[in-house]
Amino acid sequence: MGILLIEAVLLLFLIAITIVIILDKDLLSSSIIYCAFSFCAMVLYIMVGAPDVAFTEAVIGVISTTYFVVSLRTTDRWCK
Amino acid sequence: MDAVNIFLAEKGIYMLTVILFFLGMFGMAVCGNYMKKLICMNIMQVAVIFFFLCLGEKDGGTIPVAMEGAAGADDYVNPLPHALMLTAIVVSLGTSGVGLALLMRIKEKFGSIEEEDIIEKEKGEEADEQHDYQ
Amino acid sequence: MNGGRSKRLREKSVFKIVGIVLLMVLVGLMFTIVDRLPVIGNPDSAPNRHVSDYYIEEGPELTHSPNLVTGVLADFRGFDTLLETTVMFLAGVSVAMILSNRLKRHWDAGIFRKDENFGGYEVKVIMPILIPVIIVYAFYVLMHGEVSLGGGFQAGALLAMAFMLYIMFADLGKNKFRITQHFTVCVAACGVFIYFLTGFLCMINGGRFLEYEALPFSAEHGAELHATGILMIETGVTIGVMATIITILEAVVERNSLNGRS
Amino acid sequence: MSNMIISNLPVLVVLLPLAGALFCPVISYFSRRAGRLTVIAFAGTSFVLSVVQLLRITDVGKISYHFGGWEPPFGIEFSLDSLSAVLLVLISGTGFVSTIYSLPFFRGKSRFRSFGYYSVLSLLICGLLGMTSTGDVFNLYVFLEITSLSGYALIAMGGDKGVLSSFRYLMIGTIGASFYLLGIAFIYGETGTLNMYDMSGLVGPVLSSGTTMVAMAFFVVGFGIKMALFPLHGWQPAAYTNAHPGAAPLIAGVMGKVPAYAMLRFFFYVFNANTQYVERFLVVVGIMSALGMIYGSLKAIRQTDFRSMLAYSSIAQIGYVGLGIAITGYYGLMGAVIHIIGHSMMKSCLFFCSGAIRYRYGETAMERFGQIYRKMPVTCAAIVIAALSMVGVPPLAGFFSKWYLALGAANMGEYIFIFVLVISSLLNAVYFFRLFENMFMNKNVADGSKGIGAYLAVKAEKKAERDSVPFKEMAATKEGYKGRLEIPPAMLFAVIVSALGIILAGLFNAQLVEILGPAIREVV
Amino acid sequence: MSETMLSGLLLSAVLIPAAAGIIILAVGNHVHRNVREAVTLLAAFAMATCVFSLVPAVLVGREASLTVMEIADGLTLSFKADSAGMIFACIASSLWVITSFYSIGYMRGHGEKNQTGYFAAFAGCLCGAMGVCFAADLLTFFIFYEILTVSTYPLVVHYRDSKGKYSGRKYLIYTLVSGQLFFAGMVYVYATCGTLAFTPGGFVDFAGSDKMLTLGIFLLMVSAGAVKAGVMPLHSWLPAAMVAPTPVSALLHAVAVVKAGAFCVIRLVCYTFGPEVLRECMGAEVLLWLAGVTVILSSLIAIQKTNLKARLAFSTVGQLSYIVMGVCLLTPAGMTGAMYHMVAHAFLKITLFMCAGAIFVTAHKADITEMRGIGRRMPVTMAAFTAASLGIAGLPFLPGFLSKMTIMEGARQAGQPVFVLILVASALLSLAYLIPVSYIAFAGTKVREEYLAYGPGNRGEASKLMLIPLLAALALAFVMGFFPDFGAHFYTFAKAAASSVYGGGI
Repeated sequence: MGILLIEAVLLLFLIAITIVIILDKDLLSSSIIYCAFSFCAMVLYIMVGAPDVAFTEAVIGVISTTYFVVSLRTTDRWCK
Repeated sequence: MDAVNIFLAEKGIYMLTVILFFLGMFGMAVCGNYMKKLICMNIMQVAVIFFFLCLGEKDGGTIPVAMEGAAGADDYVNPLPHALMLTAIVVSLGTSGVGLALLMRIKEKFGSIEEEDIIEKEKGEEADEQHDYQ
Repeated sequence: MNGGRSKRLREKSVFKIVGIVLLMVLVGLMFTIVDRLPVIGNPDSAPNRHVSDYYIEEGPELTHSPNLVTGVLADFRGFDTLLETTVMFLAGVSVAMILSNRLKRHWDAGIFRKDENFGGYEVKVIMPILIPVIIVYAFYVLMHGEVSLGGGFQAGALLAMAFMLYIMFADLGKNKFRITQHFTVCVAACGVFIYFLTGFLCMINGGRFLEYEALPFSAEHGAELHATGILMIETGVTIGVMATIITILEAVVERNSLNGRS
Repeated sequence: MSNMIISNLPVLVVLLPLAGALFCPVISYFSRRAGRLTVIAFAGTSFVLSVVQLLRITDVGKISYHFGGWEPPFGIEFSLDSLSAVLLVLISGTGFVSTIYSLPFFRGKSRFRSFGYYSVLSLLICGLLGMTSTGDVFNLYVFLEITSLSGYALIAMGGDKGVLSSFRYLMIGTIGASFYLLGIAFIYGETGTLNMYDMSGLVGPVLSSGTTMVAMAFFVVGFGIKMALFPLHGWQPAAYTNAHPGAAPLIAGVMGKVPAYAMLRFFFYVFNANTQYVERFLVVVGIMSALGMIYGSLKAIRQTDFRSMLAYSSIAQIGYVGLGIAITGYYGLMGAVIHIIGHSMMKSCLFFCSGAIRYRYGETAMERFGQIYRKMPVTCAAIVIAALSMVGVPPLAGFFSKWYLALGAANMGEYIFIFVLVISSLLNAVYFFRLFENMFMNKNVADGSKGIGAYLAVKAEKKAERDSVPFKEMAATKEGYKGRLEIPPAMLFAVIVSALGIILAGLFNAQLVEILGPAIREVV
Repeated sequence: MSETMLSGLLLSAVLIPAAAGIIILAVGNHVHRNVREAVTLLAAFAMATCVFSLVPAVLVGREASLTVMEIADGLTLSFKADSAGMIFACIASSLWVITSFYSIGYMRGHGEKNQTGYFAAFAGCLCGAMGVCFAADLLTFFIFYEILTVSTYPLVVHYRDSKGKYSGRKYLIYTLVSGQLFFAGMVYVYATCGTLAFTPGGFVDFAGSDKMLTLGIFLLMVSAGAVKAGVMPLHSWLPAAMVAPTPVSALLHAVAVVKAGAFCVIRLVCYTFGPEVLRECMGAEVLLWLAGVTVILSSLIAIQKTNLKARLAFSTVGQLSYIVMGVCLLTPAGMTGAMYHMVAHAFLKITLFMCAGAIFVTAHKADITEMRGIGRRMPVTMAAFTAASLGIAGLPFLPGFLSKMTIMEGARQAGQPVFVLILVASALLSLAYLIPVSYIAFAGTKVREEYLAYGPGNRGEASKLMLIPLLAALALAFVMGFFPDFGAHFYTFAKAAASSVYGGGI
């Protein structure tokens, strides 16, 4: 079993995504990456054996990303 | 490699979740942009939710839907954390919705959502105008 | 200006370093604590032993819902879900209130059409197919809450997404159906009220709040009532969640168009 | 019908405001005033029912209400003893009074804007009532979320500065809630149950393990943020200052206290406080509150704005409650609870008066409070009573909580706490008597044309012309306040009731101690 | 009289001024001036009758006691009319009647602003004073002590100008800080001794703890009394409070506030800590020497003061320390002398202050140097001033003489001859700072031109409303001089109190 545990890999990926979001300058790309984060968290929940929570996380992840993107039109897109 | 796997399987997952949680909190504290603080807040809440779910996990337990084959308590994963975490996810959506609404009002009033600009504008503010309240 | 900027940058970098060091210390501390937690997945750890056995063994018979999570969610801890739907309703009302301190102009989907060429051929054909499927799927998820995966929140969110797609892509010109935020908040209030009503009916009929045996409908045996109770709750949650998400979207989008940037 | 109400009292008290909040949007579709009146009616009924419940608890002792008919460890349970019953009466009373108090702020407002405030306020009352009466740990988290969210919304309604302070409160508040959730996760990992009573049985053997320690630490931080205990109070001054004037009394008076009550319930009713493991955390809470008492009072002395002075004094006063929790004796706990009750009345009375002054004169800077007592005698009398009670002048409520705290500290031999109590009440005296000087001796009389009432009148007049409907004359006009009473009757009612509450809580606190006695003696 | 009658009188004595204060505050501005004044006078007379009707019962030894309500866990708001309390109550109630008449005249004559607040605060002060006299335990005592402090503040800052504000702040700093120290000490006493009820001879026994702790707690608590009684290091708020109108100074220095401070020292020394405990822990010694120093120093300072009211203020600081000295001698005679000196000083000092007020209102003179030959214009006032100042100095046939003699007797009993010397020296010093005033008024050679016009024919006397109370107080003082037991049997009460504390023996 050469590879690491699935959950560990996904968690490492999540940590990587968080670091990218923190360092990213473009807010639109941060929002899109956040959608990827949410998707990845959904897969993690399925691995842990929680399909209900995964379903909700998928749906709610999409909706909160829509909010972020839509509200970007008012707030400025580039951050310092 | 399996020694690492065993360690990971038992405690490693917790450690990585803790890293994710504090990274989210660190992101909230450090990022100057308010929008990014909101995103990091959501990440932090996802980390808490995942930590809760790990508590209820059982080796060899299937998803908590009662099937004919499995009958005993050891065959299913503990359903309680899942029920609780549904609530936590919905709460996190509500909070980020309200946060975004506040963000839009801040952008209109202060012209930017960067921490430094807002602090400068806030200091420049003379006595707060009395009646802009709802 | 550059001096000020570099000073601020120096401040920020110092601040960042201190933050990272603090992060390291905290994470290290937490590692020692997390060691003492029960090993992930061992069946006889405290949480897996005490209360969850009851849920797993008696759960399906008592609540007549094979999906244990919905059983716990809607029946054993039904009050939590009522409060959670109230949180959603509260979020909807507060977003509507916070973004409402401007004169109202009803927005239209134009803000999307003007920017990108949305009117593409594919969109016109695919959307009418896709939206009804989502709505049917949403009702499936709602009805099957107890049997397989699904439940109120997921169904509500799916309906809200179907509504979003409809608003974005469908041609609104034809029908003049205006949805104001006040209306969607009232729909959300009705959704949560359905949930509250279910509990209240049980109370009036002599049982405790949300005790489904005491529902005033006739049924052969108790478990039947549980199923109806859970279904009523799920519909309440669905309506509440759907309406709230639409309210928040409307408020956020409407604010955009009022900024004159659309 | 009546035995249905009696048997389901705990639920009705908590959920009636929720029902009010749900009816308000629908009813206000038809008529603006009807929407507001439903919320007031429901809050009033909830207050009456909570009084009935208190009477029932004084003779029954404890009530436990199982939701959905499930036994406690499996279902959710409301466990009420005399301690929570008294707090329920206090919260529903203050809530009911503040719903009435906010009526004048919404004269002539659009249908949409007025119902929103009222349903959020009603949900805040429901959240606070739920937090006090719940016996389930996760249920407490959801009620905490309802309280915080409605707090964010009500602070955001207090104008543009309110929006900024609400956003900062949202950030720190969510961190606090996540810490509390992590605390629940750790405790659930150790004991496996979510019911407080059941958990107190299971947590005994596990008390020494590292995880329970961390859980306690997270509870302290989580509740510390929510109740603005000293080092974690960053969000509080701006939030209380810029909150909506109608909701500020409820937010400043009660919203800061209920998490303190929850912390008290956790440390004394779940983890028994006499073991040395819990002792460590209580010492930390004691140090935090002692420093907070000094820091809060010193900062309050430097403020010029009336509301921010009151906000900083709230940091000091919540320190009193933390001190009571840290003293842990019978009198220490009794002092903490009596101070929760006394201080929430004092603080809401002061914020009622500050809102009234703002309504009539639009003034918040204390220098410009000169000679207002000539035109607003009742409000200034209420300010004097509340301020004297905060300083700790005997016959009023503030003195007796200080008396019990000092007595508890003396019994426990912690004389440093008595010293801190004395210093803090002297610092209180400094800024409150400076307020009296400003009010009674300054010459610059505030002019009546800048008040919120005048502002509303102008807007209502413009709106009336736009809709060409005859403009109904309001007491507050452009030139100043013309009403027969000094402030609108709804506000005057709130000011008088809270001032009377302070006096009665002072004189009859022995009876209050008798009612609270059994609940507190149980854990000491 | 039946028991319920007594407790009814007791309760009404405390509630009447409070009710009057509230009525005046609520109704004062909307009703005619005379009606408001009538309320004050009515309340004053009613309270006086209540207090004086208690006298016969307490004389016989039946102490009327009353528990109003349970105020804190295990503690009650309870009143008890014992002999020490009766003395202070009778002084306060009788002088309130006199001062009310006087202040009506003063206020009308001087055309003061916000009089409603003045009369309401006045009534509040009296309610505090009554509560302090009749309190049966330390907690009730502290409650009314703080009420007295808070309701005196509006009187001190009556003129609401910057001078008034600063003297108000100084007053508050002294009284509130010492009040909180008293509170801390009281908590410690209750925590260790379990009860707070006053018992003659004292109930405090910190078993086992060393002397220094008892001394510390005693000094902590007695500071509250010492501040109000103006013992030297803590006295400076008293001259600063001279900014207030004269009837307020009269009230401050003769009727309520300062006497409450002295009474607090009496309650602490004789009824809480008790002579034995204090003798052992040297607490009374410290206070004794402080009082002695105060007596001498304040008289010296008084001589330099040219402002009449400042001079009288420092004379009060000195006279009050007589009382503190008498009590701290820890001998029956000392205590009796101290008690009676309270009476003597009250009546004489209030006459002096009324004269000063009359001079200020009619002749608009505050400084002694401008009063050369004022006797020609206001002979009656100045005659009263001279008589009262002789009384203060201890002239025989005036109450001052009897109380000084008893305190000297007490000093001899306590074996402290140095205090006899101090008393004699202070008597001479008080002559030194009071007689020059009357000398200037009458026998002064360079009469100021404005008084030349006045002669035996036409006089510019003060208004009747001020003169009559002034003469009434002086008459009472003279009568007290001849018959110490006139009216409210002050001397018998003093002896009864001393015997109850020291177990018999004068």
